[in-house]
Amino acid sequence: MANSAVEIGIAHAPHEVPTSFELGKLGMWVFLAGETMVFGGLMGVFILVGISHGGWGPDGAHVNWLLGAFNTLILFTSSLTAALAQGAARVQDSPRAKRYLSATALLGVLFLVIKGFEYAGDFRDGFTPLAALFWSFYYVMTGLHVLHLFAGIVVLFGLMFMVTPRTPAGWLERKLKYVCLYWYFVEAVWVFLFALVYLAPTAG
Amino acid sequence: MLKLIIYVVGTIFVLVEGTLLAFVILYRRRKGERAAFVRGDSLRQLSWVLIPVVIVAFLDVAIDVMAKPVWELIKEQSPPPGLTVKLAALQFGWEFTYPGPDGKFGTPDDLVQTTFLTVPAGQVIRLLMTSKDVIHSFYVPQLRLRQDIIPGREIPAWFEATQPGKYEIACSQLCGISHFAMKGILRVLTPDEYKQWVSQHWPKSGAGPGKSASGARSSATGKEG
Amino acid sequence: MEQTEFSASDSLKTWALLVVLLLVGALAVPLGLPRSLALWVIFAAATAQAYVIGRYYMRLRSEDVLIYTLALLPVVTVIILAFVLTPDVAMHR
Amino acid sequence: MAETSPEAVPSTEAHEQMGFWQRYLFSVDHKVIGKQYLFLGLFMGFVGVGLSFIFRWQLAWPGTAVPLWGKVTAPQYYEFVTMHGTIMVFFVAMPVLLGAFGNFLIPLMVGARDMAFPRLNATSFWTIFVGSVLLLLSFFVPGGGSRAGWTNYVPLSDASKYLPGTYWGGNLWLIAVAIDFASVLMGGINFLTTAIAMRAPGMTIWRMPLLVWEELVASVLFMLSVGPLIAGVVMLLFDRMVGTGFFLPDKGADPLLWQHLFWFFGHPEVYVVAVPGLGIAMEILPVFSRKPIFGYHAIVWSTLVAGTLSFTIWAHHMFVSGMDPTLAEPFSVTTVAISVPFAVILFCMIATLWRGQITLSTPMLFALGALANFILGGVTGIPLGTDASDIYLHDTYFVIAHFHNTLVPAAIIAGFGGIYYWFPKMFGRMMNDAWGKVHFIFTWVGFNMVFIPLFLIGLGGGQRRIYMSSVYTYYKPLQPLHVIATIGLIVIIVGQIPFLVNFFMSMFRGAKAPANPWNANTLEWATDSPPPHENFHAIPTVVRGPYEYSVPGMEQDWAPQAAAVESGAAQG
Repeated sequence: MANSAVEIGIAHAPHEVPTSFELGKLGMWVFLAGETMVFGGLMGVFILVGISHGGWGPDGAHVNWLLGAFNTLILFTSSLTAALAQGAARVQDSPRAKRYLSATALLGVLFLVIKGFEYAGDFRDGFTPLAALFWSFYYVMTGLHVLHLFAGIVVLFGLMFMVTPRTPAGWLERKLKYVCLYWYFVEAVWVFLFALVYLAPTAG
Repeated sequence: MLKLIIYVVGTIFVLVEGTLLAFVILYRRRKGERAAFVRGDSLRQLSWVLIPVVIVAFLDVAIDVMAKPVWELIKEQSPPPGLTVKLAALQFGWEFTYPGPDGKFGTPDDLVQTTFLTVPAGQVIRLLMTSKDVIHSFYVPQLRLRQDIIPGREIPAWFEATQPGKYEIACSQLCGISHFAMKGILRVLTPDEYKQWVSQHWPKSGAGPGKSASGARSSATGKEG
Repeated sequence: MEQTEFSASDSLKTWALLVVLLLVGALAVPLGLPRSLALWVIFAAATAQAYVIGRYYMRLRSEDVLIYTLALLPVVTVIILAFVLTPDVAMHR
Repeated sequence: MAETSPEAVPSTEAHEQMGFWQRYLFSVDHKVIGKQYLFLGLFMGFVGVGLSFIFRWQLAWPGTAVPLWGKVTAPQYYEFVTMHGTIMVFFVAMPVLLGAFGNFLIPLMVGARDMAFPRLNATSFWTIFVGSVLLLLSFFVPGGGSRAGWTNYVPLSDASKYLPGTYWGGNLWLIAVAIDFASVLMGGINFLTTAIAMRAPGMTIWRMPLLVWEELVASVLFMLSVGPLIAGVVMLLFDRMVGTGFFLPDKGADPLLWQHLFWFFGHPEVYVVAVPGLGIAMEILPVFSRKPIFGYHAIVWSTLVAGTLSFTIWAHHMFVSGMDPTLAEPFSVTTVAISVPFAVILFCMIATLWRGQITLSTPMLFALGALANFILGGVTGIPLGTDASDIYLHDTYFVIAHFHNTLVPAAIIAGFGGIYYWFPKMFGRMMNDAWGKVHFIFTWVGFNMVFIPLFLIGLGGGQRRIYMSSVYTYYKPLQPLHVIATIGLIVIIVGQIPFLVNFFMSMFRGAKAPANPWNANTLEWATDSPPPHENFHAIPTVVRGPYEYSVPGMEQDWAPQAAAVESGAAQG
């Protein structure tokens, strides 16, 4: 999404029209609105089908919520480092921003590794996507989330690769504004997924 | 009911298209004339649009109000049936299960008929419809009755045929390659013929299936819809 | 757009808040609360977490109305969708 | 325009230095991408119409050999019906109305140099291109393409056992459609961002041309409606390829869920197509009536209301589907209620003609034809949206005729109008007006010859998707109507020959177009035809609304939106 039109957009000033929106940020919000509908629709369906089956019963009780909780903690921490990276980029401290960013990306990788072990454990215990409707949902929902996280990690690494000492000031700050927005969104999605597929089926 | 709606919307249609055509003809470009400068943003000018809109809205409401009892009659209520038949749709055919003289399903005197649904005229027939594979739809054009049949649900429907005769049953939800050939026959018999039919299929018992039911409704509406 | 700067200590505070909320939600499981109460706690905690993320990390607290609309419109739509589907999908059995 | 900063001067030179590939194939210029979309849409359109020719022939003369094709088997019939619907809605209407006109016109109309994210824009086109290729490919995979209907109802579409042999056809259908959705979502991001944040100075939202408004509403509707269906498509793909049972009733799932997800998207989708089509007509009508559009604000607000309402009416596609019948009544009310905002829009469009100075040029004819048929499509929606009468009319040709009368005027007829109207801007040359009128007469007369008989067939109870109508005796009296309809289709197809010749001849041989051939106001006419690489020599300043025609006291009967400095280029 990086492009020269960002600069062109700024070149329009002075404006009679209040268009102080940063294009990247605005575009990202539109994108996230669409994404919300995808995840929201999936979660809504999950809830409704769950109700129609009278809860998920024993199928859902095997999910490893402790690992899930630990993964939530990892994502929270990754967002913290992302926020710190944004702070560093704002004061034009690219090296520090890069360090924080790599922490964010590595925490993302850690999340995926733990998720991988979790999937392997589920498979070992016979909980494949075909085991029950709950597990079908479980894999589709978390799988979709994993894909999003993976995309985020790729973008973060790409961003770190692109920042060189010659990068113009403010470039990283602008990019981070919407890349981090995406990261936080993926995190917010996870919060609901965690509640829906980990906590709710095991509670009570 | 349907006719009424068609008349109402038909009138709207003719009026609107007529206006459109009249405007196109009336206001063809003439040399040296200028078009009127009408923005149509003031309420006064907009009222030329809003008044027809209000009329349309009123007719809409009227149609809905009139449609409500019809819908309720067909889909939400079920008059006491003279005969209940279980219907199973499958790729590509129909299976009708009669409860037999005892009026209960799942007993040995149940009768399964394929393709042919035989019913007495002038009685309310209740169908309990299930599907064995994909979505089908029970459609009898002459009765104006249509109801989709969803696998995993038992869907009720009812009808009352007043005229004896043979009617076609069609599937009206795409259900596979031979969807078009998924034809059944609805045989509506006069009460006497029907008695004969019953005694052929259940020779032992005197009573027809569901004979004890609370009797046929006198048919005021005639057909559905 | 940002009238307020978001400092490192703010980030840390947000993180701590999130962790506390995570504990609140997750503890509903081992504590063995009654199921309906546990569900309330879990989803209240999740909503609160999403709110904190949105408000502080995604900077919604200093955003324009338009961004708010963009963020809330899909949420509202999904909720409406779920509610309208409830009688048919969830209740028919 | 003295305040325009120097770095905003268009870099035409840089553009000239690009190679052919960069300039025409992998271009990030919104104008080139718009044309790419147009060509893709036209090509897919001809594929779709060709398919319809084959199955319409089968409908009119069942069992006889179709010219240029041969006999149609039942699997082929269902394959073609499915593909016709899919192609026409997802790969013709959306690429042409959103992709082509949206891409080409939004930046020009709001006075921007390009889309907000040009590379995303190019990605969007190449994504839908891949989707189209995959969909066409599905004709050639073993077993052929999907036969489950364009609505792809489960469980028919869910497992190969119900439709033997279409394993890959069904999978490719799902993948192609998902790719198409992703592409349109990317386009929507661009549309919204560009129109919100990149407007020229003075271009307030109440000065935006209506087409921009309509494209925006369409993008928002799409963005908000497609998500759950994307989730559904992923779930269905899992069902087919992994073996899960999200939609399989024998695994405890509910097949109605797919219908809900599909139509929750499907109905807003209808407006995603219809609303920009009307927007094109709204651009053309004032220009050729030399009058301001009637009730600009009323139209915008009605569109917004209709867009909002469109999320509350989807279950009218499902009245007889076996869903909870109590659900039908509120949906019936909302459905019929949506006719109110649309009535406002259509009456405003008609009122625009009132006391105008109408020139019946080709674009105007197409706009009027679209308007006339859209009204027919609108009023026939009322019996379908009323739950009681829908019991009878559902899944008959009445439905077919109804939605063709809404989508074809919007996507095809208004789309053709748009092509004739903006062709000078796109290619810098004029199209032949006389042949355009011939094209219009054939298209419009043919179209009505197809679909007015279909209304009657539907009223007679004739079902859709019947491969061999001779199976049913009740169908016999309806059969001649099918013959008329098929002849109508042949008229349409014959009528496209002058269009194609005209289109390609004019592209190279047509008279050079002036910057503003129609004496129109909106910003795209304030720059050269075709526009330079970054659209404007200097970003114009907008001083008035888009439809100020025949302003009293002005010498000329049009008043361009751009300030006088730019109008130097606009001497028509």
